[in-house]
Amino acid sequence: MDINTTVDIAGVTFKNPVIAASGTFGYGREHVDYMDLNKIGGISVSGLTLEPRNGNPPPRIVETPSGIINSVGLQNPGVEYFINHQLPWLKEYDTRIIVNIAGNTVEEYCQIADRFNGTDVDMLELNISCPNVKQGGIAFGTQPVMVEEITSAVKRYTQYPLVVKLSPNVGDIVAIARAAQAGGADALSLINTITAMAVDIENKRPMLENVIGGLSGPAIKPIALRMVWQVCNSVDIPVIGMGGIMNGRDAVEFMMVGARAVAVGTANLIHPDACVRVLKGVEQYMTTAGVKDIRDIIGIIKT
Amino acid sequence: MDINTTVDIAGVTFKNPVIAASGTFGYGREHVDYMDLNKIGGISVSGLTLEPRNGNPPPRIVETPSGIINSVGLQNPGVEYFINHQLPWLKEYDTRIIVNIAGNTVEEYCQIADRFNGTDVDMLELNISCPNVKQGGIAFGTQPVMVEEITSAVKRYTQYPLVVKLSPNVGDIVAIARAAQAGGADALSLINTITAMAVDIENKRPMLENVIGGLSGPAIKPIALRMVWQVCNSVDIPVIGMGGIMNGRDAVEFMMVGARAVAVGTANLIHPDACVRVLKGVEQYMTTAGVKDIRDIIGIIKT
Amino acid sequence: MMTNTICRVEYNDYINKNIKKMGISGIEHKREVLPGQFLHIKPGSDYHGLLLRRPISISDVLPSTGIMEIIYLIKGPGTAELSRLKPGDGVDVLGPLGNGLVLDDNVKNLLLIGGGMGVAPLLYAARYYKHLSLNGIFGWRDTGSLIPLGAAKDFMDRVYICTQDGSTGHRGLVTDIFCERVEDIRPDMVFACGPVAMLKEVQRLCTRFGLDSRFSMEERMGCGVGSCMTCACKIERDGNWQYERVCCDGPVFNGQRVVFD
Amino acid sequence: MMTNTICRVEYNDYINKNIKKMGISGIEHKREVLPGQFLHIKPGSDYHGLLLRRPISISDVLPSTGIMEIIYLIKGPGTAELSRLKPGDGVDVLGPLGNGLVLDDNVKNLLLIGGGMGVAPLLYAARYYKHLSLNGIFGWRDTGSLIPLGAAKDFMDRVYICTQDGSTGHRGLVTDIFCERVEDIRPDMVFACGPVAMLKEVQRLCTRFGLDSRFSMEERMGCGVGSCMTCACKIERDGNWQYERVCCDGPVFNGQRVVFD
Ligand SMILES: Cc1cc2nc3c(=O)[nH]c(=O)nc-3n(C[C@H](O)[C@H](O)[C@H](O)COP(=O)(O)OP(=O)(O)OC[C@H]3O[C@@H](n4cnc5c(N)ncnc54)[C@H](O)[C@@H]3O)c2cc1C
Ligand SMILES: Cc1cc2nc3c(=O)[nH]c(=O)nc-3n(C[C@H](O)[C@H](O)[C@H](O)COP(=O)(O)OP(=O)(O)OC[C@H]3O[C@@H](n4cnc5c(N)ncnc54)[C@H](O)[C@@H]3O)c2cc1C
Ligand SMILES: Cc1cc2nc3c(=O)[nH]c(=O)nc-3n(C[C@H](O)[C@H](O)[C@H](O)COP(=O)(O)O)c2cc1C
Ligand SMILES: Cc1cc2nc3c(=O)[nH]c(=O)nc-3n(C[C@H](O)[C@H](O)[C@H](O)COP(=O)(O)O)c2cc1C
Ligand code: FES
Ligand code: FES
Repeated sequence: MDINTTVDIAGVTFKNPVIAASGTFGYGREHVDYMDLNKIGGISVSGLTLEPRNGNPPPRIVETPSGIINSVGLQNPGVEYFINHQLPWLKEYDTRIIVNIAGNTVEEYCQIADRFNGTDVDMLELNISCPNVKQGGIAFGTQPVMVEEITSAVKRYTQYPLVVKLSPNVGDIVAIARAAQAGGADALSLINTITAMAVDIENKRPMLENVIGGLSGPAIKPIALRMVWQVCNSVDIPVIGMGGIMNGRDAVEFMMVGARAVAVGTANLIHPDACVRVLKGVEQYMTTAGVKDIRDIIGIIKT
Repeated sequence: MDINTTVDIAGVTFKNPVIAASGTFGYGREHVDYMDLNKIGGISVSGLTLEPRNGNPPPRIVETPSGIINSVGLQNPGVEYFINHQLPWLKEYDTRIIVNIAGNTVEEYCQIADRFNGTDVDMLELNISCPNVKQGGIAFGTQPVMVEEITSAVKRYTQYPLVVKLSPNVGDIVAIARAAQAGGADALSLINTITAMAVDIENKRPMLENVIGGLSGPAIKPIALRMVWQVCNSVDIPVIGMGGIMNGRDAVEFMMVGARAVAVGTANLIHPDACVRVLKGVEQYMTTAGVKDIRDIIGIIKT
Repeated sequence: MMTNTICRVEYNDYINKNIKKMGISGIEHKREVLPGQFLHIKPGSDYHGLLLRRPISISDVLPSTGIMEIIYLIKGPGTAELSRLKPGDGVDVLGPLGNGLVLDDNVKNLLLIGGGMGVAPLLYAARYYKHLSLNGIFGWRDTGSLIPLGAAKDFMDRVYICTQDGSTGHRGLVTDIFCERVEDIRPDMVFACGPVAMLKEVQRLCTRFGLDSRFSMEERMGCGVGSCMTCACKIERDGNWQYERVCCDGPVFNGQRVVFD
Repeated sequence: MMTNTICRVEYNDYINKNIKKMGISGIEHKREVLPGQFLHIKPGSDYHGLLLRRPISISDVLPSTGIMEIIYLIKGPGTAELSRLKPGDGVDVLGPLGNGLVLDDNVKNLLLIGGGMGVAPLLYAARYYKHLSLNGIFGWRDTGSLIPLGAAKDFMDRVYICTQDGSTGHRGLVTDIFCERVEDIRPDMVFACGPVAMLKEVQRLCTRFGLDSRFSMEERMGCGVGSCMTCACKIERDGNWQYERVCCDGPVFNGQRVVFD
């Protein structure tokens, strides 16, 4: 059977809906020994900040039932280094490049966005789960007004379609999604990790040196599916769904509740070729279920 | 080694800190073939409403990685039936009885609270995760103002110490906890289930007839631990911690981050004697680690 | 105090493509095991991602050894885990659970109607009620999903077999045979288990023929002992309906009282 | 393209109370395996609650068969799962991963210092660098946590063994022996692996004795291939420190550059 897996997000065509999630795929290079980067729809690169960042002290990762908590703290070489040393290499591949950016202030986000103009990437993804230094450390992503403000500010500075990545650590994800849409977001991606903690009872200490971190993996999939479903039912812009996707079936679940594409995160830490495995699973599902066009299953769940 | 496991919560002494969580232990009766109810610290009975409730259509439960989602929807025989037919039986046992109540309006909560005066239970637990009919279905537990209002209203109507059970479906659990304390709560319990969804890709339907339900079990433990830790560091009233406790080690984790007692929920669905298993695990930990008094480990984690 | 024993797998063999029969020994039970009762079996250890027990009907209790048999379809991860167990392995079993089939003394002629995996509990019903006039109508989608009747066959006077594709027995549905044979068999009680569509039709036919019936129902379960309220089944009481618990109010309900939406 | 092969367990036997040695065949590798490299092994299947792979050092590569050996402590659920594997079972292995120990030609005299499970990778270092003047100082808490040296013993000129309780070999720490013997041995390179407290002291002593060193570091890991940034280790560069990745920048680092807080 001939199947079509292309999807369009804010005018950008993805050859298939499988994207590597930010922070779990580095800048692509580490995975080339294990898979062909040309095969997947896109890569959301590891979160970038204006200046290089050291990140948090180790241990930075701990396993929990069907999940992991990480507290990397955005260790990255900074935008400038990325553009000069990593982007040229990545651009050799035929896959969409989404740059995931984070800042401490609205101005920083705008500066980073501006720096990417003319660099020939495909999309900009705003990671708004970071604490806002000016607002006393409240994450940008938890207040609708701040979400709208930062979205519209960055939108003015970028030539690329803007994806806003939503934090799940909120009471009303729909309000946040609507705020991003009102601010001019071209697409949304969700969910980022859920704030969590693990305890080492032998040493009477937190497992992570940073005390808290972000939970990801299959454990959070049911929460992610619920949020993606709620958001898809409330906004008109396309949604990239993620949270615990380990195989093709999981990806299909997200698309059935309305996601136009999916991102694979934690799975990359287990199988460096996880994105390709997920893609194969999706294609296999399509063949078995007789789905000719992937777009036919997007939001097919009626409730 | 002689060990002391008694803890005091708002003037009520529990012989040990292990409590059966509401909704997972019925009204106790179903578990007597498997364990001795006298052994555990307390029982929080299945959520009660003013009138009998049929609950949601089945399927009402689905398994997810290291978790379950339920959408029972508070099926219960109503307060009157409970007081006349179930409470007398339960009172024969030497364990603390916590009545878990839910209403559609503040008045309903107060009415139920009032009805329990003179019935000789030990504590009242307010389940504020229910949608508030008057406020257009927003759960009481998600807005600090509503939490304070309902707490202080019910507090005026009850003769018993009042435990407010917090919903985790909020952006800032500390704000909610403080609101409950401000409203006069004598103790807090958390977390209730996290709103979630599962999808049946074969039938292109949600797995649960009610579409969404509440996630519980080990999957949510890291989120629960984080919230309990945050709340314990922000209020002066005792906290009953829960979320994914399957064994003694899990219980110890919650106490180390500051919980004065713990509740065992989903585990009861797997082992009808789970509460006793958890208790034995806690005692075993104490003996091995040389902890003579359980109170010595409460909040011992310094960060 | 009932303890939730670790029992022993005696055998665990394929009896069809994706269907296995497992014999389990060491299951303690105070009361006699009734047809329709089930075992609530934990796949894997507590460390694993699979949490819930799986309810599987008792399909036989061997008179000499007391070994309990289950017949199960390998459907998802839970039953796949069960299928990996080997003789001698331990298995965490809760049960027998549930309200089984209890018949009044005036029931003399029992008709068993089973569809798909619903045939499994009927095999034990055949042994348990072998002293009655006993007939069976069993159907499956095709030969690949069929459950061999084994010893149960000998306990029944007549057995009618059908498959939807006609690959074994009659071509058609159990309810077709029920209609055709009800006059010959003249049962005074029908005990049925199978897919909802089948039970709905059996219910309609029982009403038409004026027959009393008991259905063994399925629903997704949590605890299996009655406390979590997840296994709801709509049952008619006094002209109204209410949700009852399949795990302990059932799984065997008065067939005429089950409300199918 | 490297594929992430399902390899085969050849043996998996206890070599001490809670310590097992596993031989694995079928691991593809293009480059020669270096001491300090590790295998990233997945316990259980994806359906289970355990997600992450477990990094375990290669403790030997058998010359005739190419079987890779690991020696592991049964510590938590992951290694407990590994300990259940039987000969013939499949196991999902990623690797060999990491930057191993590469020595300049001018290194003629190598001293291996290992503590606890840190001795494991040194056994393969002994085989790999057997053509050098090779000495070893190995220590454990007690006899119950000791790793038998096996073939590695034959590759070394002198081996000093100690335990903290004196139950086997000298009583004391490896660093005590290091101090006592450094004058006799006169190594021009130290390769050390073990607990942080030990490495910190080895580092101090190497500085004092003016010795060059390489340490094989441990840190909690995710991917093992360099993309998740979870395995951070503080390394000094140009008078400053930065976090480098144990999985691919290490696990073998210049010992004098590792920053211990
Ligand atoms: C009272 C009763 C008796 C049963 N007797 C038998 C029997 O004799 N033989 C047999 O093969 N099957 C029987 N079933 C169905 C059996 O329980 C399911 O097929 C099995 O639980 C599927 O588990 P799984 O992990 O392999 O599949 P999955 O579909 O992945 O299961 C996921 C979850 O759904 C639940 N579930 C899935 N299907 C059913 C179902 N039909 N009924 C209840 N829960 C379900 C599982 O318990 C599990 O929690 C019975 C069910 C009930 C309620
Ligand atoms: C490069 C490297 C080489 C290693 N070589 C060996 C070896 O040869 N023999 C051996 O016995 N052990 C070795 N370890 C340690 C080994 O990885 C852990 O003991 C093991 O992962 C514990 O898993 P668990 O599930 O049994 O225990 P748990 O403590 O329950 O593990 C929980 C989590 O913590 C991680 N973890 C726990 N301890 C460590 C640790 N010390 N280092 C890294 N991650 C850890 C696990 O990978 C897992 O993600 C090595 C570690 C590293 C980083
Ligand atoms: C180690 C790690 C690092 C991450 N770093 C980032 C990041 O830099 N920027 C970002 O937007 N999300 C980051 N995330 C979140 C993921 O992109 C993803 O949203 C989340 O993990 C949920 O998906 P999953 O369950 O498939 O992992 C990170 C996640 C992990 C596990
Ligand atoms: C089947 C089920 C029913 C529940 N019913 C109630 C309820 O009636 N009232 C309430 O406050 N919490 C209810 N809960 C929530 C639990 O009491 C507990 O807060 C939650 O499940 C988290 O703990 P756990 O992970 O140990 O299950 C229910 C949970 C489950 C699984
Ligand atoms: S399964 Fe819990 S009440 Fe029936
Ligand atoms: S473990 Fe992922 S970068 Fe090292």
